[in-house]
Amino acid sequence: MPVMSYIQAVTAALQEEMQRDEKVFILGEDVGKKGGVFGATKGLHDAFGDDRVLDTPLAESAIAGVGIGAAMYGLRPVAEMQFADFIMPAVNQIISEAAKMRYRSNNDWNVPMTIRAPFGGGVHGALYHSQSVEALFANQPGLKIVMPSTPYDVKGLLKASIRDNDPVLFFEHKRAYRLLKSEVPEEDYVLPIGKADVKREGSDVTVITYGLSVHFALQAAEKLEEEGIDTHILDLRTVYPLDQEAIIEAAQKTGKVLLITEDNKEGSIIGEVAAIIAENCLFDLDSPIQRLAGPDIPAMPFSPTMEKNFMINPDKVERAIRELAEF
Amino acid sequence: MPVMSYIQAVTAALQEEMQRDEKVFILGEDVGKKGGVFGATKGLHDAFGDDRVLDTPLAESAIAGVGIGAAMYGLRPVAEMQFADFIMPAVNQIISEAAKMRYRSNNDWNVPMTIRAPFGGGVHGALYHSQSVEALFANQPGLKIVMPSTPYDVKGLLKASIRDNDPVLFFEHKRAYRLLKSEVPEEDYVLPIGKADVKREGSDVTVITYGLSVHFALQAAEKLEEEGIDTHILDLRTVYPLDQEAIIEAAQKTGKVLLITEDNKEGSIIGEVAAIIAENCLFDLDSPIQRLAGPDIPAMPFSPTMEKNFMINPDKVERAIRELAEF
Amino acid sequence: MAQNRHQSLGLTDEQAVDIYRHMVLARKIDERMWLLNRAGKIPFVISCQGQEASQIGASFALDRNADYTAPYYRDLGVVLAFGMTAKELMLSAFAKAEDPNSGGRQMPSHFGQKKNRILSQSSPVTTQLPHAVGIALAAKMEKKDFASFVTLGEGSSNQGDFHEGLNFAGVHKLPVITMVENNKYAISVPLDKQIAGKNVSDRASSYGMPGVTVDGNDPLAVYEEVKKARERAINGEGPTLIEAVSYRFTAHSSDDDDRQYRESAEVEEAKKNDAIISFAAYLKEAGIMTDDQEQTIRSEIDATVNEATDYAEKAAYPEPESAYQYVYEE
Amino acid sequence: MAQNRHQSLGLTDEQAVDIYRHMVLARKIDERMWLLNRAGKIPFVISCQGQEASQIGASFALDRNADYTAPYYRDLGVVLAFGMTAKELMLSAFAKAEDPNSGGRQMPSHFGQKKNRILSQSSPVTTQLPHAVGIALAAKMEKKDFASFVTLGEGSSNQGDFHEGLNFAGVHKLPVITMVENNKYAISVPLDKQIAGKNVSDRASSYGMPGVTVDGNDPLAVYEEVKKARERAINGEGPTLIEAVSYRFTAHSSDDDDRQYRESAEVEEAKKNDAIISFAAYLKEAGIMTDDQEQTIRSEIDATVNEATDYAEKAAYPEPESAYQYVYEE
Ligand SMILES: Cc1ncc(C[n+]2csc(CCOP(=O)(O)OP(=O)(O)O)c2C)c(N)n1
Ligand SMILES: Cc1ncc(C[n+]2csc(CCOP(=O)(O)OP(=O)(O)O)c2C)c(N)n1
Ligand SMILES: [Mg+2]
Ligand SMILES: [Mg+2]
Repeated sequence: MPVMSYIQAVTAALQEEMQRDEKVFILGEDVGKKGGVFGATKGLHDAFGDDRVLDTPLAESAIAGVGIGAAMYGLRPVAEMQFADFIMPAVNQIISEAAKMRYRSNNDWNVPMTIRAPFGGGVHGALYHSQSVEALFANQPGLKIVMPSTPYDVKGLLKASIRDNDPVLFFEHKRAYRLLKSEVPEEDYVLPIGKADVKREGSDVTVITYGLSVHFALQAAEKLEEEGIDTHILDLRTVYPLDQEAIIEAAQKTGKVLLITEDNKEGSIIGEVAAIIAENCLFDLDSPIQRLAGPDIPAMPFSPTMEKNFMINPDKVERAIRELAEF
Repeated sequence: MPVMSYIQAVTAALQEEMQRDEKVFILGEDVGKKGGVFGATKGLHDAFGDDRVLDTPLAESAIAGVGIGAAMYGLRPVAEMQFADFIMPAVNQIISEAAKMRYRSNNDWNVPMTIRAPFGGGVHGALYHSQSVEALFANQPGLKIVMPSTPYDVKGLLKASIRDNDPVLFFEHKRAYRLLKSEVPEEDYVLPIGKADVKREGSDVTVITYGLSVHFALQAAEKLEEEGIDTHILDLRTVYPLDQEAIIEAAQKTGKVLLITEDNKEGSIIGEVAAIIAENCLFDLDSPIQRLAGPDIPAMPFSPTMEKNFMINPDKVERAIRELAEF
Repeated sequence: MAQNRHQSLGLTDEQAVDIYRHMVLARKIDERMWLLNRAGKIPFVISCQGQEASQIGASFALDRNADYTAPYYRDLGVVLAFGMTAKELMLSAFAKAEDPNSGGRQMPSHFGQKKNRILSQSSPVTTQLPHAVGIALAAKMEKKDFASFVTLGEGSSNQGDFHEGLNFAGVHKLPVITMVENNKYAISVPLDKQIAGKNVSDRASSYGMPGVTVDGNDPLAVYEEVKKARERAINGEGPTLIEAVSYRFTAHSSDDDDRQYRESAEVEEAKKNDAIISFAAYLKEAGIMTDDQEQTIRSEIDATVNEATDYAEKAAYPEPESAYQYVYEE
Repeated sequence: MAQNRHQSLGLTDEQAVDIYRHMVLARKIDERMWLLNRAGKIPFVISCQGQEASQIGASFALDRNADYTAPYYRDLGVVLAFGMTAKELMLSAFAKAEDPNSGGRQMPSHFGQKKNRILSQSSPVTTQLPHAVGIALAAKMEKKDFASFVTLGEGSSNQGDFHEGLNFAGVHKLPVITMVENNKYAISVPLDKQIAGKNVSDRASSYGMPGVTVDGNDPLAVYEEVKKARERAINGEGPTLIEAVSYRFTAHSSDDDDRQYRESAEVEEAKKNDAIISFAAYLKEAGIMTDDQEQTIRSEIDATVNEATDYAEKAAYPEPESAYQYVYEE
């Protein structure tokens, strides 16, 4: 099986889906000749031409809105937002239109569109190239939000998103793009949207997280194993709507829960995860539900001293798990 | 003390602040001659003229963005979004700009702006004139979100918002506008932003909520009193950032917590409230943290049969409290 | 010379009368909705009155069996012309289960019907414009011969989506026709407080497309411009912006009181140019409609509206639990 | 006749040379930042190279002690002219605590400095435009005699905020001057894929304001247009849209490789019109700058840039905990 980086898995999924279904096309800023500012669409313009890899004017609401129209016709647009931070001008189209189309038309119209965007920090991106924006959308029935943590998951989930008949926000961790590599099958496969995935079985402490933090948790878990602390890790994969069953099961498994997000703490999606647990299996818990998150400041500052302070890292995770284990 | 409706309290606060400080001005759609589609700015155009009660072109991002610029200069704009649902086109200006201005400029610039918008359902407003949009913004450090539940609170909190040196989103429940009336002092007073308020002391079950649901809870509590169930009601008043101390205290008070929002359940701000409790006072609880919320469908449908199904009402609250009391 | 205008535009006598019939039908449905609202039977109305000529004139210039339309809430005339029936519209007004627009989920006049290629519309204004551009993009990509037709109010032309959508269409030379129905008001705000330029059609030059302002009270003038625009669209010459100028006869909606912000004299003056009167006069002058025929048309329409109303009033509401359906594909 | 251009525009000889000095200073700071970036000392650069003439020419036409400016990330020239120092800019490049723009919180070239009336800017493009309109609204409401000056790229003129902001300014006749710095690319996307119209300045008619396209490589031509616009602004005649056409000499930023999408021959060709060369020639022809004087200016600037770099490199980073400050008023 070939080893791929996280971003290569993105490109592979796009390429295969475009090959498979000629209704699939890409639109966004600099996705054409340049192949995207991170290179996610590299080679696709050469392979599929101007029409199917469309450089748009610099206007996110149009990218989303034109995509919605094309999707209503029956095409399968895959729109790229250059950075998740720049999805903001498209919020009205995404929330008022894409999310509500099927519902408001009583199942007459639908929007089979995927919107990809790189999110997350740790890349000297400062306030506007580092944000986690999922919480903004994680209260909008009609939307699905997928946030994969490994190259394998990227390929299977991006294909599933493109084939989904409803709008999917697909957020890729930009620091994972080149940092993470793993084996990815060359064959066609899809992974189920809406299902969380156990990334590590364990019996002492349950960690529930998503995105790059899954890796921080895995790294921490490995270290803690030496101390005899056995960590269970659930990767949410889809952060909206949440996989309640898997969350409850994972919480019950150890009775001690650590929730991790790179987002600002207050109002992040792990608050909802905590609420699900507190509502459904409170009496299975042996300790308070702990949350490890970014501080409640607008976003990651540029200066390295401050950025480091903001980011989640394996050490922070390790400490938090140990504390819970010792509780 | 005069009795005022909820919307009269809005108008009174606006009028008094404009009188008090000539830097205060109003901008929005139809706020001038028409006095707003609900009448919140009625009479103000006559009293203060074209310049200070400004009818803007139909463009929410400009309303927010021009307001931000004027606020940076030192004016105190009070912007009206005609319906909370129509704040979406302004999300980029609010989140990327207003919320982050003080932080990103290292305290050099700030945005003393208030954005008012009517939210909430039960008025045959259907999908786009009924939404609760607070969760969308309740993850954005730099913003404050105020959602008063009584005419008294409206006046005190709106004045405080206008005088605040940071951006405040002020959401008014549109069904409360004419439904709720109470005594409101004629004098000048402000209420603290960021503080929750105990609306009823009780010892059996704690209800934590905000907006119109506070009244549903009060009505339910009154009925339940006859059955010997004593309900404690905490009105959040500011839903971001949350008053953690008050939440913890209220939860500890009875050990049984019901959280209520009119918003869709998943991802609503009461998830964060549950998380705060589960993190800080889990062992004080005698029952799971219950949530009563709107269903996870895009928004309130128009048809009366379906709208009723969506809305929170005193009966639903009563049942939920009783269940908890009996737990 | 007035006599031959419709023929020189390529319209048959029957078609010209059919335009009139649609205008009257739109008006009558609209008037009935106000009556029903004032009688407390339906909670909300938002009107097409004053804009029927633009709407029907434009629609007749399109291929109503192939083209797509993304209407806005006043476009009762457009959706009628595209095949929605009076009964269907009344079902929507009463928010009944059978409403094809939304099954009673949306407010009335939030149109949408896939079988007639009417895109589903929301309340936030102007969002439909980029959708129509997306439809046009699909036409280009799939090499299909249809046009995409989108309408909006002049106030709504100040939203960012107008700019972003039209520029996209201009850059990619897409077959989309945008008609701004300039009725001089956006709720209470008059044109001069909405738009800095003189005409909305001046905005076309920003987007490398032709722009034209036309008398929205003249269905044939609107027909002519939309026809030209459609030819350009189908020939790969790209988009067109048309501004149809008329006047809003009613308050903004049943929730509005327009005496708060405009003089009733102004409204009365505008009603003197009611296109339904002037177009009837034209047809008679042209000798293709007699008073009797007019009467017949009107009584047929009354019957249609009565029947539609009765049916819709008696129809069933959606089941409460049906509110949980169709959030996602099922 | 070239000799007297600056005088006939009302610029003294000293001012003309001062424009040149600022252009060179901007260029030299920018070049140094690239060196520092390639040496691994600063993580990011985004350039003004090729746009100095527009930026400095425009700034000199403003009242730099009263007017407000809302620059975008390429406007090193504008902020220098408005009073930000080389040292302050280098502090920002190194993300040091003393950086007056953001205390090291934002990426370099995200300008902002209240004491010089430079509005704080973010990364999402075009958001600053409505802010500048808001400043102009304040000027009108407070009856003050200053103008508001905002810049952006041509690609950014496709954002909704451009449309909404300028229409607001036009309707309310606000004293705001918008200068689009058209450098022919938006990252990799060339002008013809960004904008359907011929010139960005054509968009002015949408907003009831004059629009003009000017040679952005000629600081005096830009000066002249901004000067006129400022007079209009101060006289209550409302806003103006100016398009200054130049070319982006560097890659989009230090993270970009422009060979992916444009020919180096095109870049070389454009550099032949480098305004720093042509304006130096003008000054010499006009007899107001000798080779010696040019040399002196350049060595003074070198010293300034060296000093600024040294200072900034040695300056302290912000305290990690300072990241928690100033979310709200303290
Ligand atoms: C984004 C948004 N903001 C505000 C509104 C409220 N609103 C509904 S219609 C309207 C006026 C529209 O005016 P215009 O575009 O001229 O259309 P008209 O109603 O005159 O046909 C407003 C402000 C809305 N629907 N959407
Ligand atoms: C809303 C938004 N979308 C995308 C980006 C990413 N981005 C940064 S600069 C840029 C191109 C800007 O081009 P132009 O406006 O022509 O300015 P130039 O860089 O050429 O001076 C893009 C797409 C952004 N900063 N903001
Ligand atoms: Mg109008
Ligand atoms: Mg450019």
